[in-house]
Amino acid sequence: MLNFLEEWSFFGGSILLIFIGLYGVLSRKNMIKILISLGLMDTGVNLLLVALGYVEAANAPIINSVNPSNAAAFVDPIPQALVLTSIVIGTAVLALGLALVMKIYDKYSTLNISEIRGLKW
Amino acid sequence: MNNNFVKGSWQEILDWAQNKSINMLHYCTGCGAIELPPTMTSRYDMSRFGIGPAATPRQADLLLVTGYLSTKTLRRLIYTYEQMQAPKFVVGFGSCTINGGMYWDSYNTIKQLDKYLPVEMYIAGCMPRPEAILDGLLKLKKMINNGEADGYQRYQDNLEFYHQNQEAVLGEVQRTQ
Amino acid sequence: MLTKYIFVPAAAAFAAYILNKKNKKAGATITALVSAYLLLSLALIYGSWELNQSFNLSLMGYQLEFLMALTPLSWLFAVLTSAISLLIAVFSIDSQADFKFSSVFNLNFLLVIGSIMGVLFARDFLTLFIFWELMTWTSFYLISSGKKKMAGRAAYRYLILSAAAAYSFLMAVIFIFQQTGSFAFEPAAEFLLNNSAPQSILLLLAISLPFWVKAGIFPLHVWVKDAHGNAPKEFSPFLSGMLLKVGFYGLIVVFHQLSFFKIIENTIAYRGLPLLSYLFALLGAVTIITGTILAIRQEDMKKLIAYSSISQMGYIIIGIAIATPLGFSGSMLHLMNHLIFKSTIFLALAAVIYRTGTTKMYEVGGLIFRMPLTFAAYLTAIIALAGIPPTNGFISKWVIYQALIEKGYLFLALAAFFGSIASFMYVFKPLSTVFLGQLKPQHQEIKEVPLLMKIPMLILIGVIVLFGVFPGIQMNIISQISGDLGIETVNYSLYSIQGAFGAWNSLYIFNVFAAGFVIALLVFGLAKKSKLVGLLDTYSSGEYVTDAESYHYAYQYYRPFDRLFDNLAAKSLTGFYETLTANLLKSGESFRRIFAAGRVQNYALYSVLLFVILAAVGWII
Amino acid sequence: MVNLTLIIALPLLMAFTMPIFKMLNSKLPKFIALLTTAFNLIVLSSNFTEIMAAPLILELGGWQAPFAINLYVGPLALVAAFLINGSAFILSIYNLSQDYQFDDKFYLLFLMITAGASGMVMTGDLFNLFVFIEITSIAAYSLTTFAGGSSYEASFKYLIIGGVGSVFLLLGIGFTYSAVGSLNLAEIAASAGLINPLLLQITALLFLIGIGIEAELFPLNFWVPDIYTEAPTAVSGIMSGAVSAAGIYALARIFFTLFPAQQFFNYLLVIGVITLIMGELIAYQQENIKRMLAYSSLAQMGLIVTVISLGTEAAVKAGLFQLINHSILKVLLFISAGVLISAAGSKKIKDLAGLGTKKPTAAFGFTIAAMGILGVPFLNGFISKFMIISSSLNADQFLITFLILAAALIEIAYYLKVVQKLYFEDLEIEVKNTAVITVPVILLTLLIIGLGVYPQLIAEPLEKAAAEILNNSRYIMTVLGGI
Amino acid sequence: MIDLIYKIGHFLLITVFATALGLLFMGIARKIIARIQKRYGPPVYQPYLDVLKLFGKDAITHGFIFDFGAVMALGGVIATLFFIPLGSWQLYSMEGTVLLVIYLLAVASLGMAMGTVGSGNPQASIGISRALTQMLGYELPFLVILFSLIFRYQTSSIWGLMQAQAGSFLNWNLFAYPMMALVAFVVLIGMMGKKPFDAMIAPSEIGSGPVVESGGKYLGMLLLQKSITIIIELALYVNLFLGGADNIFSFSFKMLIVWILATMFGSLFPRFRIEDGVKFFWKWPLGIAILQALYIII
Repeated sequence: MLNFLEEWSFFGGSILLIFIGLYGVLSRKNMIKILISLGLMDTGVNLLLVALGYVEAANAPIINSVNPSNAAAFVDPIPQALVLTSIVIGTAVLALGLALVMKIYDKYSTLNISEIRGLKW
Repeated sequence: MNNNFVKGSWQEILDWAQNKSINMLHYCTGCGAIELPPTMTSRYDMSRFGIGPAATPRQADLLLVTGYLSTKTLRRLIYTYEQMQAPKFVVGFGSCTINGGMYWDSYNTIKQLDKYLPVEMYIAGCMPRPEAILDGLLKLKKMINNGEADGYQRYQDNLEFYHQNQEAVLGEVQRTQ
Repeated sequence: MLTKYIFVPAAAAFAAYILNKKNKKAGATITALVSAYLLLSLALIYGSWELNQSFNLSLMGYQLEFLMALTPLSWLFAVLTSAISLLIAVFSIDSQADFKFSSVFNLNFLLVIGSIMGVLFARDFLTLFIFWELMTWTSFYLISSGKKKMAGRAAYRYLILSAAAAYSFLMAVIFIFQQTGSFAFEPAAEFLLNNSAPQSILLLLAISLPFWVKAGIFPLHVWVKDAHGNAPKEFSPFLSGMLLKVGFYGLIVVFHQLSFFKIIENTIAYRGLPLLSYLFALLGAVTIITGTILAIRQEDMKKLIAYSSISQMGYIIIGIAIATPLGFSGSMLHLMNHLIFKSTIFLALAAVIYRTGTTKMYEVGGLIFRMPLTFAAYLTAIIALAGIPPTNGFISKWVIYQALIEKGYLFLALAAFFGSIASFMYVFKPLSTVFLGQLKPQHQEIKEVPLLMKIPMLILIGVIVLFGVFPGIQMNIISQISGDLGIETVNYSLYSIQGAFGAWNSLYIFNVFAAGFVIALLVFGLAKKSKLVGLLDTYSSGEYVTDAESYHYAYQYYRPFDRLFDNLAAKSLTGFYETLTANLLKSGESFRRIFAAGRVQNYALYSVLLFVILAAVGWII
Repeated sequence: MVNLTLIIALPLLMAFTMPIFKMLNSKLPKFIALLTTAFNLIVLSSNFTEIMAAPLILELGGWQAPFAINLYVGPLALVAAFLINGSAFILSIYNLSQDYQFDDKFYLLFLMITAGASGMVMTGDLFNLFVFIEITSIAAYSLTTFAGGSSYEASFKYLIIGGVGSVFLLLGIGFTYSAVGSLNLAEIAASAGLINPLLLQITALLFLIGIGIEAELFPLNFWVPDIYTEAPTAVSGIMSGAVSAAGIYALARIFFTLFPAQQFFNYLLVIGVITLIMGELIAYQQENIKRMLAYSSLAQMGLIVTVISLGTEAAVKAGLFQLINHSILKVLLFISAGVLISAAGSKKIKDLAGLGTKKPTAAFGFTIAAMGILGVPFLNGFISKFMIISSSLNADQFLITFLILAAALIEIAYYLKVVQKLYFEDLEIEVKNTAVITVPVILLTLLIIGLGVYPQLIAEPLEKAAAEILNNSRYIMTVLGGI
Repeated sequence: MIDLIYKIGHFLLITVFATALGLLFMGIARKIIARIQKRYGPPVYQPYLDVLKLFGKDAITHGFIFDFGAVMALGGVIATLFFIPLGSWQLYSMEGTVLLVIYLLAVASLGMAMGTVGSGNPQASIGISRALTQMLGYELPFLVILFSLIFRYQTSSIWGLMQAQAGSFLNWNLFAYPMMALVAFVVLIGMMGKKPFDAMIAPSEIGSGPVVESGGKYLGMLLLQKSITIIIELALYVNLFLGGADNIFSFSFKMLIVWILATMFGSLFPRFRIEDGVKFFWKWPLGIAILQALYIII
């Protein structure tokens, strides 16, 4: 029973996080809030990826003195490698987004996205 | 001008034809014009003598001046007369064309038509009745037949005289080129 | 070596473009030389009908072969094209002095000639399609180099219409290609013959659509008026003379070589003629009527002549559609005669436009005194157009009448009679407004057109009278064509044609006409010599006429007659096409407003929605 | 036979050392960009014959196939890479003569975007594909902002949509990884049967949306008009020429190898047709010439997706040929439009009236490209249109053919409006002087006419590419080497 | 060669005869109209006198086209005369003469039109535009009648059509197809420009229409042309509907009857407006002619 809860808490949690982020992006008017919810979605996905690689009662895939390379129980290292790169990408995108928001703010002097309608066509 | 070089006999035939068929341009200047419809219609029937109305001066032989002439109308009359072709005759109705009639002292009427256009014949009457018109026209036909009606000839011969009189009254008159 | 007829003009086109940059007259002279060369070499290869040429190419996995061959029909059309382009080129050497786009004009003109040769000699659909597209494109550029804004719109409408038709042609042709494996005419003909009737009729109709558009028959004639009216004055004669005829070349190919008539033989017939071809003839009749009524209303001379071309095309389609030997030779005769006298009219009007600079009829008048030769050319041409005996126009109309009366088609005959009688009206209108009537003061010192523009007009007058008296010359090439297409020929001699109810001896009539004329001249000479009087000295009920402008009756010449057709002309067909495209594109506009409204959150929402919808669809199936 | 990875590695290296070159001499970055793209082209052509024979597999990091990230360079990938680097090369020539002063950062991003696009095309690994997509989009976000004005707004919108898309993509990759346990495309394709159908369905849709944004499909492509209009000409050129081609390649690679079920191809067909019709209809309405070109390239992408999703080999070949033509024509259109806009000083079509005489090369370039797209004989558009119609006809999709032809008709309508304005209307505005673009125009015109008159040039690589993309079993065999 | 001279002599004889007869008919017409209006009217030979007078008068011209128009009008009409069988005199038996005659009449009217419009007078142009509109009106029913006749008798030569009505007077077309004869009669009035359809030479409105500028010998020639046209149209009607005649006297007698009827019919009605004239022609005569044609075809 426990491990079921354990098992699903990871997946459910991360998917829930993704939906919250998605809702944030779709509904918030303030641009910075949109960016924050975008970051939220990113972390949600990353969590999901890590959760996929979970192996029962295994320890972190780092080879050091405590657990030498021949130890059996390692958590699957590949998703974690993926998550690393995706975190990097997520932050890069957010940084760029914030810079853009600053520029837009200079032009429209508002953060409300529905007022930025320069490109109607 | 083309009268003399044609042999006498051919001219007689033409005069005979001319008197037999006269196209009349009734220039309704004055009050006489109203007399013409009765002469043309069934009661007096002018057409039995070969005289009929013509629509334009090009087709007309006879110019009827039916009444008083204001100076403005004279200018148009002269222009129409010059548009008519050679064997052409002018007949004046009533006393207004002879000596101004009842408008004898008015400032803007023409007193004596003869000074401006060569008139063949006058028909008396302060607007002659159809019988008088018919009688006058029959006399005109006789004149044409024996060649006496040479008004257009007189106009050509002393053109200068007529032009001076016209310019005296009208000032500058536009001649057809 | 048929490809030389395509590549010589194409090469010369680029040479003309470059040379014309330096000296305005170079382009037109090159066009003249090239068309003279084409005419000469065509004349030499007359009769060698087995001359053909093919080269194949494996393209992206498709085995394609391009066939070219010379048939009497294509020979005739090629000779006509090169003759008319020679005359126009000689005419346009001087008349292009003030023309801004003259180098582009010559470039495209030669390309059009080359592509028409390509179309004529093509024996398979792909070559036909390629050269047809090229012809459409180059004539598009030619038309849009005409009068400022209107020419652009006219060319634009012309191209959209012919592009739509060309695409239907392409679709049908590729469908046949998949069934028969090759593009040539012969296998396609067999396939269509033994294919199910409705499907092959549909296919042939789709193939003939571009030809209907180019020939300007009733429902698709909307582009003709604007294109001719606004094209540059040198190109209008070619446009209405030759480009309309290429449409007919296609139709004849579809009707006879692709055995369209054999296919519809067994369909329900109306008075001995398959219903479908009677329908085409009816379309032709409607074209005559609409063309004539709208021609009478026009104030712009070139538009008037354009509408008259539309109505004359109606005659040709009637002749072809009733498919009797008389009908076919009548329509071919009319096709040739129409080319001759229509280009004379357009050249004469081009000369008038060259000198006066305006195409509106009420702005000119009395030009006979300043441009007598142009008047003479125009007079002979309109006598031919109206179909008055001593000229060639009458013969072709007479043959078509014989054909119609022989089969007793009343309504077609009615339309044909209406067309020819009403042609007196719209033909006389330019004569009286442009050439007769009062001469405007500003046109007092207009000189006659330079020599190089006079020569084509003189040649054309000669040809009109020549074919008027000796139709036999035209008939022997027509009999060759009908022999080649499997229609029995009409017997004829040098100066007479045997109609259904009687022969027509044009030499005899010419002599009688001359005799009558001499008698009248005698009567005129006997009488007294008349005195010359100026134009302004006319009967105006005594009033002095000073300015010629107000004394020239030209505007709305047939106002009473037009009043009868005011409502018909109002709802013209172009309006229908305009609204059709307008609300089609308005839907695009509303489409954009719903979706691309600029709010980024909607865009994100759409991507999520797409996911949900597709998931639902996947789940249901 | 130079190692192909250089095509990705070298541009990245050069990109990041760009500031150093700038310090040496301000003009240097332009030439460096030109040199690197030229070098890429040389490398590609040197491997040309060898790859035509058999696809090349390159392991990065020395490990054996299923574990290491490997690059799979088949004929299709080669053609796409050629396209990307070719348009990059032409655009960098265009940048040489560009008047607005781009500093080294522009060229840094320019090289990054080329590297990203070539990477997308050559990767054989799913996550690697995701990384390259992200590199390209980030480069695209920042490149558009160089034009100032409302380009920030456009790139912000693109960023948001891109972000959402990448989340979907990452989710898709996650699910496939959890199902198959490997990221190598061949491995996933080989064990496609194992995934339960529901999960397969979901992941396919996730991929569809994730890559659909890159491939400009209907509901996902609303960023395209804003980006192409606001971005500087070179950027919109590279985006429409190279990046969208890479997007289509990725879409095709994913759907032909991973999810070959007919059901997804029907989705793609429907979406493609909607994109085509919607793009053409809206393009007709536009006054702004760049926006018109944006919608037109969006519609062309829809056309290519529709044709490819027909599934027959002839259709795929036609789609690819159209892709190549479209890239060449669009690059030329954007270059000439850019010059015309800078000459007229405004993006409105009605202000471009009469520029034909003043800017002959640009106007001529625009006209030739417009006629190319419209399918005038003896130009490359005609051959691809002919192949599209014949392939869709013998897949007996009559309705689709009719819609394609109708869309082509609308396309003729709005391109003609511009061409007529250029040549046959008189000039109102005074003309500013602009960059000389004779070299790129001549190069592209030669390419257009060359392909039009003698298409055999690329017939053989196209055939191989179409064959290779279609049967994924051969793909698996070559990559896994029969393990 | 002799045959040629014979033919020319015959041709001149016919021209003179037709002119004389035409002018006589015009005189008779004026007499009849006068009698209807209860007045004596000019003598019957009045038209001869008018012609003689006109050729005696001077005349003005507006240039070459003015003269050329008058000559072409008279020449065209004389040429048309050549193809009409007047009673026994048949100069030209070749086929296809009916359509030819219609178009040759057009030559004459075009010549006259060109000459008069050449005079530069707007009234002449208005007259001609009315004449051409009206020609479109009456020509259509007439051609439909010709269509049905040619189709019925399978020959398009007047001589052939005449032969087809030989035998007793019962099989004249007048009795074979009475409705068609009636329509042809109405068209005849329109063709000759008699009273109800003379809007083109309305003296009050446009100063006698086209002939406004022609005086003297030009008016004379137009008068001659008018007389020959009357003869031609009457001859056409008689040939087509009254079975022609074997000798010239009975032929001219038949023509006289038709002429008198036409004049009487004409003098009763006021003048049609131009478009009403065309509308009239296209409503009743054309309707009946089409019904007749359908009757014949089916």
